[in-house]
Amino acid sequence: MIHIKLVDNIVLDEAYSYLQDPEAGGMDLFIGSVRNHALGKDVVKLEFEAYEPMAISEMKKLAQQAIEKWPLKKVLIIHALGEKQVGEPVVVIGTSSAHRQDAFESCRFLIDELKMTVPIWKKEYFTDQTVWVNAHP
Amino acid sequence: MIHIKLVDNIVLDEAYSYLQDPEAGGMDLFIGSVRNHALGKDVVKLEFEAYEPMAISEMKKLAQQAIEKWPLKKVLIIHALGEKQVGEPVVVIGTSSAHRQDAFESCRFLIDELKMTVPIWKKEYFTDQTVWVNAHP
Amino acid sequence: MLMFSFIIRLKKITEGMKIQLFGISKDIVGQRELALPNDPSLQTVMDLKKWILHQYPRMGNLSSIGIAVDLEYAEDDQPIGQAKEIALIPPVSGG
Amino acid sequence: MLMFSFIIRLKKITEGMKIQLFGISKDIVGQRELALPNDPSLQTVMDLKKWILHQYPRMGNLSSIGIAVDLEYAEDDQPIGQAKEIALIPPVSGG
Repeated sequence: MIHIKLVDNIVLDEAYSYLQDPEAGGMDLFIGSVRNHALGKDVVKLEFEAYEPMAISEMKKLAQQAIEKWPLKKVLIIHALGEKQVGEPVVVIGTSSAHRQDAFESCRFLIDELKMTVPIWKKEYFTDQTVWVNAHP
Repeated sequence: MIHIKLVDNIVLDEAYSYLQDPEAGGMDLFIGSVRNHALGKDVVKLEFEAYEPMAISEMKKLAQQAIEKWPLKKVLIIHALGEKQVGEPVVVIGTSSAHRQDAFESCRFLIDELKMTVPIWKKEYFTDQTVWVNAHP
Repeated sequence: MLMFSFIIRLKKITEGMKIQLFGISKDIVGQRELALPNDPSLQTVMDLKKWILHQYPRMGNLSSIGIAVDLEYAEDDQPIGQAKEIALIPPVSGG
Repeated sequence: MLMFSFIIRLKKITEGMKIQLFGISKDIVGQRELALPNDPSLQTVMDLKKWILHQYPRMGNLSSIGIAVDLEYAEDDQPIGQAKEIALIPPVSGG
């Protein structure tokens, strides 16, 4: 009931197919994508890098925590690595459950936690420089 | 920035394509699908019927309310009509915004309100009878 | 003048106004539409609800009955004489 | 016994243990891995952090520096002598 993956390209239909469960009436999907600006400047592209075995391990821990806190049917976390253009999806978090409140709350929990703990790094390419996001205070 | 539709079949990629916005860093999608049981019995299939012009008008009102309450880039509400099998998506609600909290909150608001006010009716087919959901106390 | 506008309104109601039916209300009546009678006592949404309940007592078993006038939920005291389109809204269950 | 285990641990550290680098820390060091020196004072995660900051003062400008030992975030007082895999974790920014 847990599906965790690091991929080159995110395929949304795969997420729906996995989360679909005959006993689940609702699923919530959060999809993060590349924005066209940051720090008030135009973003040309992004690049993601992960400490892969630890990222998978941390994402599994989060999924496990979500399953302990909410009665979920399925949990999915897929993060893309490598170069991403503006508009491309970079992360998909999905949960399905009998009651939609549980899907909403757990999905939000997972993306909030992922951003704080999972060892993945994002580099923003501007026209004049590159920045590792969050690196400096 | 509002996309409202009643359709025979829901296509998820269409929802993602519409919600994607270069200024939005996150989108939240709620997908409701046909469960395999209700009232403790097996559901064979569902059928949805709408008072179509009023359903469209009510969904537009909800989308407008969401846009007034949260800083959203895009709002999408697609509901399927006709016969649906277990596992098929019947409704997709999606919102995109610069900040993910706004996407989560508005998406949840929209599905909660849709279930209360939009004139769409669901008939559950069990092996031994059919039931219009919510019709009786 | 008052008499005149009253006649106009009656005329509108009698001019073949039909109530659209959906979901369980369609099943109870056995058809998709319900023709309104030429009855001058049918002035408001509440009058209409009472008439429907009288004609089809099984409607009384529903959790609620709403009336939409021209695609908007209508209050009980709303007049129906100027309506272009009226629908009976049984409890909704979309999503 | 104490002396013996001490020697074993030192031996492990000197046996070519490398710290894996990611994101900005990889850029600061200029390579993907950092070899640990044969230095008996490097006993804990905190010792390691101090050594890294001393070698690469620019690491001190980061919002935070974490150390992962065997794929788990490690506390400052955790010994590193038995580690199979050590990584330096600069502030994460996934999602």
